[in-house]
Amino acid sequence: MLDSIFFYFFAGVAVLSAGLMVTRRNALHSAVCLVATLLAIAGIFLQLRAEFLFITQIILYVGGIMVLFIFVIMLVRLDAPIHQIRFRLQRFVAVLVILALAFEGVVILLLARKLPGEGLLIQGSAPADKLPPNSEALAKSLFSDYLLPFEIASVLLLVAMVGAVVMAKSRKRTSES
Amino acid sequence: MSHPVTQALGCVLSISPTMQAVVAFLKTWWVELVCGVVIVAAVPLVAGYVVLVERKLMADMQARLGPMRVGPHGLLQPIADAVKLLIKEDIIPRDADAFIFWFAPVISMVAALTSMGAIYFGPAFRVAQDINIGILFVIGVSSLGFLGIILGGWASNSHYSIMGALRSTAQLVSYETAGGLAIISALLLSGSLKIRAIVDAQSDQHVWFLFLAPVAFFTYLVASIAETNRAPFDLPEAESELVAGYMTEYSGFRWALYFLGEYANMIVVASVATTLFLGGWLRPFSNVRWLDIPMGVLPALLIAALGVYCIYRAGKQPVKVQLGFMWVVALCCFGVAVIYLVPWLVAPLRFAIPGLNGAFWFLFKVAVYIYVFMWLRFTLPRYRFDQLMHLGWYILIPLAIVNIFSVGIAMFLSLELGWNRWLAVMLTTAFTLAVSLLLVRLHDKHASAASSTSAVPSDSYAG
Amino acid sequence: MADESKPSQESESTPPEPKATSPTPPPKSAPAPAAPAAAKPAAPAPKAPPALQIPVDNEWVQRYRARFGSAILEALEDRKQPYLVIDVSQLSEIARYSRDEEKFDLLEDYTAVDWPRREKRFDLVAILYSFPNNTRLRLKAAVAANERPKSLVDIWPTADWLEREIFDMFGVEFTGHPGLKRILLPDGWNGHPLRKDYDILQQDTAWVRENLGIESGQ
Amino acid sequence: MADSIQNDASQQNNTLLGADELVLNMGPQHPSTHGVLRVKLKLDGERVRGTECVIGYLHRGVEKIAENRTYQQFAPYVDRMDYVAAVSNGLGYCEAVEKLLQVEVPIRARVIRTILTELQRIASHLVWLGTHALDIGALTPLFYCFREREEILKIFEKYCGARLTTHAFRIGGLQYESYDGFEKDVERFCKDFERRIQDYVDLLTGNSIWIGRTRNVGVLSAEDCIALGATGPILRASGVKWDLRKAQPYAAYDRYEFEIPIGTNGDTYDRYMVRMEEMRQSRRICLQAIENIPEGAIFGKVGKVIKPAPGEVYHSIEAPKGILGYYIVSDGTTQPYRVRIRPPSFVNLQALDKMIRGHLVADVVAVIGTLDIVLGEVDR
Repeated sequence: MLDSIFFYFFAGVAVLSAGLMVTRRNALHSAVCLVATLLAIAGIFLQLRAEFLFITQIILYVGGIMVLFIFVIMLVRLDAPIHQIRFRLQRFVAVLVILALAFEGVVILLLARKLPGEGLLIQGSAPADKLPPNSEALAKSLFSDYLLPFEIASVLLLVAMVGAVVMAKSRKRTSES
Repeated sequence: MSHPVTQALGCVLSISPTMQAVVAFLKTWWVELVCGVVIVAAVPLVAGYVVLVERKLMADMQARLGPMRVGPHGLLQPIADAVKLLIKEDIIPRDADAFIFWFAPVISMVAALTSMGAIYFGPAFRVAQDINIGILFVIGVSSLGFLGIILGGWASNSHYSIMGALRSTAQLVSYETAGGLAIISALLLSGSLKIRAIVDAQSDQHVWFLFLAPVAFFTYLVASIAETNRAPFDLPEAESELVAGYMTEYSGFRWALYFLGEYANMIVVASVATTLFLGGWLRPFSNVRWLDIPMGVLPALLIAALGVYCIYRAGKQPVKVQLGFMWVVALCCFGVAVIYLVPWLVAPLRFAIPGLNGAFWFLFKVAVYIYVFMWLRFTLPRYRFDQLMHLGWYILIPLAIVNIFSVGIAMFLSLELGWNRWLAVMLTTAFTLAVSLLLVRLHDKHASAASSTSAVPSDSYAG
Repeated sequence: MADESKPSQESESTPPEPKATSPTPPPKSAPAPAAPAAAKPAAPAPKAPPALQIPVDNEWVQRYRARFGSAILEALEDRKQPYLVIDVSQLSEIARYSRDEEKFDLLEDYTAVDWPRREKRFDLVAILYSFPNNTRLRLKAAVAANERPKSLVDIWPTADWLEREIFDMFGVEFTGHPGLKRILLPDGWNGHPLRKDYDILQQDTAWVRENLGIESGQ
Repeated sequence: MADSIQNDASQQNNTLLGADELVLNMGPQHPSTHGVLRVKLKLDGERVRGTECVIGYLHRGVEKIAENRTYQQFAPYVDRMDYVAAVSNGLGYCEAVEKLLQVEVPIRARVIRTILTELQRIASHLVWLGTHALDIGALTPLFYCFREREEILKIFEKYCGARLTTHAFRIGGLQYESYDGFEKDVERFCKDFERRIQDYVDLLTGNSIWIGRTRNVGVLSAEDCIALGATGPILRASGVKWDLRKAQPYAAYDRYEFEIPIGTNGDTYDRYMVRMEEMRQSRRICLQAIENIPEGAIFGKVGKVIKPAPGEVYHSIEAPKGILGYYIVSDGTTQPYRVRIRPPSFVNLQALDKMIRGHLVADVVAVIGTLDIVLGEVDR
């Protein structure tokens, strides 16, 4: 009951703010809406007793990536892009995407009715104390079963980081010379 | 203590199923609710008085008196300030983004308050139960406060505000990293993210992590000053350059929200540092058994001593009102001291002793930590922005990373190879410091003349 | 320049009496050849007992004369402080020479004095200081209201604001100045306050009314 | 000036970064422009690409007032220019008029003038130090500095009844004899001050943040200084050992020994060190002077009506901020025909642009602080 309320609250916020994010003219408003979406999704994670994912979502996406997004948005001039967007194909693509999404939604709704239980109403999840502490579980599987993918991902990130540094450096040098 | 009260309540109210549900809810959550309400209600007040204490301390160090007008020794100043801020005209600049402008301070304040939810202000005084990401929750949520700063700065539609906001963003990204890396050292030592587990680990290992990872503590100290925008890292609101940074266009209650958020944040970072490095609510020498009784009574005695001092000072007050007020303060102190002493005398209340004393020690350490913040603010000039960035990226972050390895090695040496723990810690710390010196040297060599920070951080914080 | 003709001219133009009598130490007349004629009418006026302005003719004055000839109208000393009265058309050259050859490396001050009854109503006064010699020299050049003297900014950058102030206060316009606009008074101000015909109570009331919203304009 | 070249360079930068130049309007109401200075900063990010000073907000037309007052009446007005060094202003004006009158001031008056002026120099430097440190973010020195300055102001108050705009001197000498215990007060202050100055040194001189914020900031070479007319401590910090008190001694400076401190780099840190040392030297002069204040008259042969012979005179002194010059033209009446004041702040302020081009916004306040301007003097 309480869980359902929380879920629909978070899900509603997520969907609403995602919609707002797409429709806002002002890039910074979009960013704020995106933050709201991400926070709401973090809330859903928490509700699923995935505390670690919850906090990762907050620290990385909201605290890190969105801050950088906003940083960039603040640095570029906001009024310019509005007039520059004259992309004819865009509407066409948008219609296609909406159609696809709507189709998917219908399918999910139909399937949900066929599923046992209350359909879209979430069943009560297991109480927190009965679940294993998931940050430990996550760490264990990450560093044992998925060690190789983890390392590959970290190397990839390192490469990206070095690349970014190199690009920034070289541009600085040309601008100084 | 909880059961008789709630049960009685339950008997009265268990009429309808809805009531029963409510009662069940309250039964499980009443501690959280009460503590939450207390925190939300108390933080503004505490923050106000932290400001007063800061002003008084600053005045003392600067050979003046500080606020003296409102109430005896300015003790009612925070209330006067609050009233002034509340009734002040709320100005929203023309061309400002009204909604974000309105909303941004709330983010700051809410983030700071929410992050307090996971903090243990003592073994018993906490909001959230021991969630297994406790310390991450505190750090992550408190960092959301920066969204408020950035958005507020942007929405003000003023150059000063936006520059303050940009600075704070850059500062946040740099010093969150350093702070986070510093915390990892302590987490390695404790082996858990749970706050209670971290404190228990310090109790089990018979040492505060401050002594096992001094470099990490230092790094966290610097990073936490930067994260809370305190001098010498108060560049986002450097009044001599950017007027008030992101707060330039704010006034009245919204400004107060930012201000409260900032001071609440100070309490948060101080609590985190206390939990991680200073043994949380453990008293000094918590494992020396024979000190149990003397150290147990010490808080009560200290508070009583404060009361005695108030009485002593009361005789020197020039005005009668102030004399009376000092007596009231003294009586309050005695009252608190009595509350602390009663459990010792009444056997059935013994169980409250650890909670009371724990809260005392925790808050005491937090106060000391905040005092260090203030002390630095009164003493040091402000960094320049590029110097701040250099300090963060070239010195603190490498230092924190190296320190993680050092702490890991020290743990390995002492746990796996059976070395003496102190030897291992000393060796690895020396290693870390050597690396950091090398870093500073390298950095100084590379830094161009104009933007060179000759700042060796360990030097600048010596005094 | 024709060096020979100058000494004779200077001997004519430097009798001390005419200077002391009038309120203005510099000669009444700006163009050099007309100096004696113009100076005479002022002379009969009140007789000042001691002549504080004495002509000087020492080494450096001779150097200046040798170099600039007729442009050096007078070389005087007032209360032991020497000054040269020069032709404004040569101001820039003389200034450059003073800086480079005579080592007057500091333009200590640059200002003007208004003599409304004179034909060339403004005196430009440049006060030079020499660090190597520890001496001061004043250059004075009379300039008419419609004349546009050459700016000294390219010789001493410090002349920038000083010239702007002269322009602001006296309305003397300099040619070659990088941004000659008012400095102390607002840009739209009307009038030049340090001119003698600008009364002390006078104000640009229209400006005040318009920009400060003060009805009386005071 | 070499600005055009730098402008070109900055414009190239801008095209790379995409017209991102921001014009930041600093002042006239800004906490650290020391009054009503307004600086328009052209910024590229936080880097300063150009500046334009807008001044005149405090213009009172002092020079015009002078032409409408008698010589004596005008004397109090000069106190209102550099109001943190009113005594120095007064000294310059009185000596200029005395020169115009060609009167000799008795030695006793000159010595007392010297003492008061040197105390004023210390006071002025203290205000500078406090505000400069405050601009750079050090809160505490301000209060220490004002504590010491208070002692000086008390001496002024005891001497002439005024603290800030003192009008301490009269044309021809002094109006007041030094009060009983004057020497003792000055001596006590000087003895104390040695210790007090150590407080500032402890707080700032060795502080690595302070050094980082001031060293290599706002560098001005000796040539630049002279070309831009910057004088006083700014010139000395650039390594020019020149002080009007030594070069052309006035008042009673030829009687006392003191050093001219100089710097090497001409940066903000050097200027800081030079001014600190100047305070010590001023203290030294005061100590020497009070040891033996000659007896005698304190007023020279100046009549009640001052009517200088026609002519003109220029007199300049080493004010705390640089050369303070008075160019006075007399037409033989009781009112000056023209008084031109050469304000050190005004001329020094011109160096601002040169000093902060390419630096960061934070350095702007450091440089404005190190210029030690007083807007009352800039705008007059």
